Amino acid sequence: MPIWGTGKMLQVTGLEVFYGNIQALHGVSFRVAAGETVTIIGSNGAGKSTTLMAIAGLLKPRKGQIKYCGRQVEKLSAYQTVRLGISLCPEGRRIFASLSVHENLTMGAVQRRDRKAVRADIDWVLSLFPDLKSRLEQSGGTLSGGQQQMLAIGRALMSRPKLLILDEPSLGLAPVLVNQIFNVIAALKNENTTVLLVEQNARRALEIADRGYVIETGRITLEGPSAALKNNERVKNAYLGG
Amino acid sequence: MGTDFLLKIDALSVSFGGVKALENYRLNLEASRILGIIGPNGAGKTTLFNLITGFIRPDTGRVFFNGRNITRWEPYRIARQGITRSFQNICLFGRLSVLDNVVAGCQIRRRPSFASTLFRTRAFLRDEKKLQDRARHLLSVFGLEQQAERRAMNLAYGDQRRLEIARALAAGPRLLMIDEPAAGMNPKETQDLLDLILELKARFSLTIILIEHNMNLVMPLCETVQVLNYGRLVAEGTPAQIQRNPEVIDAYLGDR
Amino acid sequence: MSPTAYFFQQFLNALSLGSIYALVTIGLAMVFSILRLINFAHGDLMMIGSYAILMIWDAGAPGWVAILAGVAISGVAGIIMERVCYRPLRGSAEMTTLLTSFAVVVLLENGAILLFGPNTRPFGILNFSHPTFSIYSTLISKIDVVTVILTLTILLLTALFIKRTTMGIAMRAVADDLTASHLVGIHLNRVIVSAFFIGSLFAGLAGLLWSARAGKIYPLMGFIPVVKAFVAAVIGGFGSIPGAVIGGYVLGFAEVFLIALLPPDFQGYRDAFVFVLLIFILLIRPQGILGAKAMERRI
Amino acid sequence: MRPERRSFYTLAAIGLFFLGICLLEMYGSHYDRRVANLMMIYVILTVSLNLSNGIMGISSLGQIGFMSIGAYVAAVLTLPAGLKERWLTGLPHWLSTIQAGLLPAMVLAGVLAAVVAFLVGIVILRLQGVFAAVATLGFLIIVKVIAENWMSVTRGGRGISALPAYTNLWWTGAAALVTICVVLRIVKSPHGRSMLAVREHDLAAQSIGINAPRIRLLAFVVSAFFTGIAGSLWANLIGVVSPGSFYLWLTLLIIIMMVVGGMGSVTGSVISAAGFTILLELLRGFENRIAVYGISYILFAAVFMLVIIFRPDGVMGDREFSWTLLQRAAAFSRRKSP
Repeated sequence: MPIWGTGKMLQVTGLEVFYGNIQALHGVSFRVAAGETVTIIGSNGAGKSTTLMAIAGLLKPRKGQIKYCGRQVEKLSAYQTVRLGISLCPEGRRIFASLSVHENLTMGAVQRRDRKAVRADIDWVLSLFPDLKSRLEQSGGTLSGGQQQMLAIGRALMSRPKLLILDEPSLGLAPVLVNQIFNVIAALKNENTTVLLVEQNARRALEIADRGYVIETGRITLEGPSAALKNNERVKNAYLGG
Repeated sequence: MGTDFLLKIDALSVSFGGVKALENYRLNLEASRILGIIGPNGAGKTTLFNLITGFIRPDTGRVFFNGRNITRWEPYRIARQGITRSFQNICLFGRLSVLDNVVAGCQIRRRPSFASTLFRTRAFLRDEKKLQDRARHLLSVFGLEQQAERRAMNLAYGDQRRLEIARALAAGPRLLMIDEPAAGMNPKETQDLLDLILELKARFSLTIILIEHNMNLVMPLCETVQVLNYGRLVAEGTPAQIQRNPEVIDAYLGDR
Repeated sequence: MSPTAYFFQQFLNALSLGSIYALVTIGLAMVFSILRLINFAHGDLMMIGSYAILMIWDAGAPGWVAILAGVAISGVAGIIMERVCYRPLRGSAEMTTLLTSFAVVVLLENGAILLFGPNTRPFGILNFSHPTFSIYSTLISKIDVVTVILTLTILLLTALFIKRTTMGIAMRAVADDLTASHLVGIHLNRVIVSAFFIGSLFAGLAGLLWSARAGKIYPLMGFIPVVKAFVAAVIGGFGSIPGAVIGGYVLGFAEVFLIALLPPDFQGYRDAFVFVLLIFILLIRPQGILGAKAMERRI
Repeated sequence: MRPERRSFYTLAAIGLFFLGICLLEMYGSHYDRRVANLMMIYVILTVSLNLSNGIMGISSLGQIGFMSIGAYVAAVLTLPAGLKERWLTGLPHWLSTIQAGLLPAMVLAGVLAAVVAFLVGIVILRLQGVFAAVATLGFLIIVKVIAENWMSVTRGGRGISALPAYTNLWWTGAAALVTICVVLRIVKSPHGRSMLAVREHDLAAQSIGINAPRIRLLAFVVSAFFTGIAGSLWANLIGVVSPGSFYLWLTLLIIIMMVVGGMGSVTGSVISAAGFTILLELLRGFENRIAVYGISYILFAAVFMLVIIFRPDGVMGDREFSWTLLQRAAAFSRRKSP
């Protein structure tokens, strides 16, 4: 059920991003409605992470618009987009390796002043990821890959985002852990969190998402409900060839 | 022991901070073959390239090239032995001209003495001319001759990728290692790249190892394909075998 | 004097010198860990603080007012330095900012020469250096005791700040991973300004102690301490704040005992030995202390 | 433009250059000649610094240490024998009884600086970026500490004075020309190409067979050689060497000249060094008139910071001046103003 009147939480239009002289995105457009889970799939170098970083305010697009909850955010910096409720859990986890698990989670809530609620949210995150509970004082760098990924998602949740963006959460994880991560995403979905998910693991991503987009060489080439994309031959080809 | 292999790798392993990036990898590669290496992100493919070319030292294992043990050699010595590579994240000499990028590769064979550089001997000038000619010839093979005087960093993305291969080829390798050449290319560019690699192989009698995600490139090119996952070799076979292998499908599309 | 007393005296001397190095090094390391900037001008904040204290004292203010105001001025000078000299260069190459900091050194030191003249001035505030007292026939100078106690208190407070406060944790987070810090919503400029401010306060304080120890100040007084603080930072592992403290004390002890052990003819070479030590340490870890990590990221 | 034409212009320019030297030596005042000599010395320093820091990309802050070595070598060699026996008691007998001329002093100064650079470089060049910068700064401080303390050879803080004024424009002009020519030839050769490649991306350079540590050492040693020669010319121009002369201010001054001229551009360094010498002299005159000293330092540091913020590539970037460029610029300006 949409919380926001328009039903459009995020609307990206004609996004163009350059690295130096190299154009990474050639006019990417898509939308995410409140309460929806949307996935963007595509191969390496197609521009998935670039899109997400532009939304989060890490990259400034040269052209195009990013509308979030009715306001333009493409010129904002990352700390401002976090304040508005966008939280990106980046590719490769990027947890703070020398900080403890507890400190990592505290940093996720760095902008919040409601200390009591923050403490309650730490408990909530730990209930989502029970593995982390016994490791609160351990430094992030000593965690296993799976635990690090959970910590990264937990940290992203600590800002109480309205829009949670996950970049390759299953990257480099053993199948058991991939299951665990996707279960958590499913749980968040049931709690009506809006999720934008970027994945290489296309099958799993399409299973959990409501809708999906396929991105190729900086352009959205296909879009539709997950079920339709899942059986689409072109999606299959994009990954395993003809 | 059959020593006809151009590249022979035994039990190669390396770990970073407790994580095994590559474990017990082995390979016997004959000359004039194209080997494809596929696998999801973080599977250890680029680590393998870095190990073979000397940028990372292995914990255990040995690498033989042309019958010679090159394990733990400095990268520049391995290059002089005849293994050159391209990089996943383009690593050109950005502020140098396109031509100079390739000439820098060409000059691996004849390195003039410092004295001849200072006194501009006749031999120096002749060699310098040869280098330039060879580099321009290579650029024309890659269709980059129009861009010769531009700075490498100002090239379009696809051209930068090809220039990297041209530079690696300029150093006259017997074994060329290409890391994700088609990343970020559209289908048309990918098709052109495929033709180019086939032409290079025939023209320069190369042996090629290719890391690539794009199956449209791997399947028609490679005679053998290896699949890495979590730093381990999980499958090896012809492209057709690999394509049918359920484990491989799972590794790519995710398990069911 | 008995050998024990002599040893004890040297020990206290080393502890005191090490304390000053530790104070300077913390500021250097804080800024480096966040911005990858080696701020050579950090030493000039010592000079600014000392001159400010002396001027205010000369104007007739009581000693403690002069000290507080002088240290505060040094802190503010650090903030101004960041805003004017380093913020416009945010995102430039490490070498660019390093060269800039070198230019800032020349700017500030020559500005000080212009304002205060090139000559040495006596720094007699509170007359710290002279009064000594004796315990079990060991002569102890008051400045050493004050230095050690003051520094240890500050180090304790700093440790609490770094460990417990949100700003302290945020500093470590930024040092760890800049991109991730952006993503969790850390306001980078606030962190940078805080680091400069705290580091500069410490530099001002170190300036006070250094000048009181030497009994004199001069415009170029900050340069050698800051380069030595760099050595201390390298010893401790660059960018690490506990490392900075350890490095400061190691260097203090190394220097004092080098003087004690060297024959008189060679004592002038003390600083040369210190920098040979630096190069030697860097050599053992060829890419610098941070090397291994950087290598993995590059390919 | 045809190649023969270009070399004709170059030869003509060199001819003009020596004609200028000839005129200055014959008719110039003492002050004019001194400024011109300093200009040549700064050109040598800046161009050789550009070889190591700009072209090769070594972050060295210690090059002036090699100048110091060169200056002291020249001082020890050229000091009159009587003074040597009185002041420099630590010298071996054969050395304290001779007085060398400028040419052997220059060559030995360069060679010794290069030898030291070789030994120091083996150690320091394994470091990268800011670590190399601080290690080389450490080297500079070590050289200064030794010069201050090795009384029996350097006369400590008092310095060695009464050196014969051998240096004249013929020497400095020729040395500057040789330096420029050698560095340009290195740049346009496989050696130079390797240097640039290593600077741009040392791993990629190694992947095509370039021995990066070796080429870095070569650049460092050649740079030190010419810097040492500049030191010897300086010693016999000023007549005094003392530890404080070769330290931070000179280091920064040469860095400013290099950065403003453009890191990687040899001709940029030449133009910039020449311009800054004149600027420095004008400012010094101004300072003398108002009797406030140190303004030039502050102004230079400020200029440097402005350049680094607003034009970080300097005036020339990494391009080189050439006659073709001049021709094009002339054509352009003619078109603009009919």
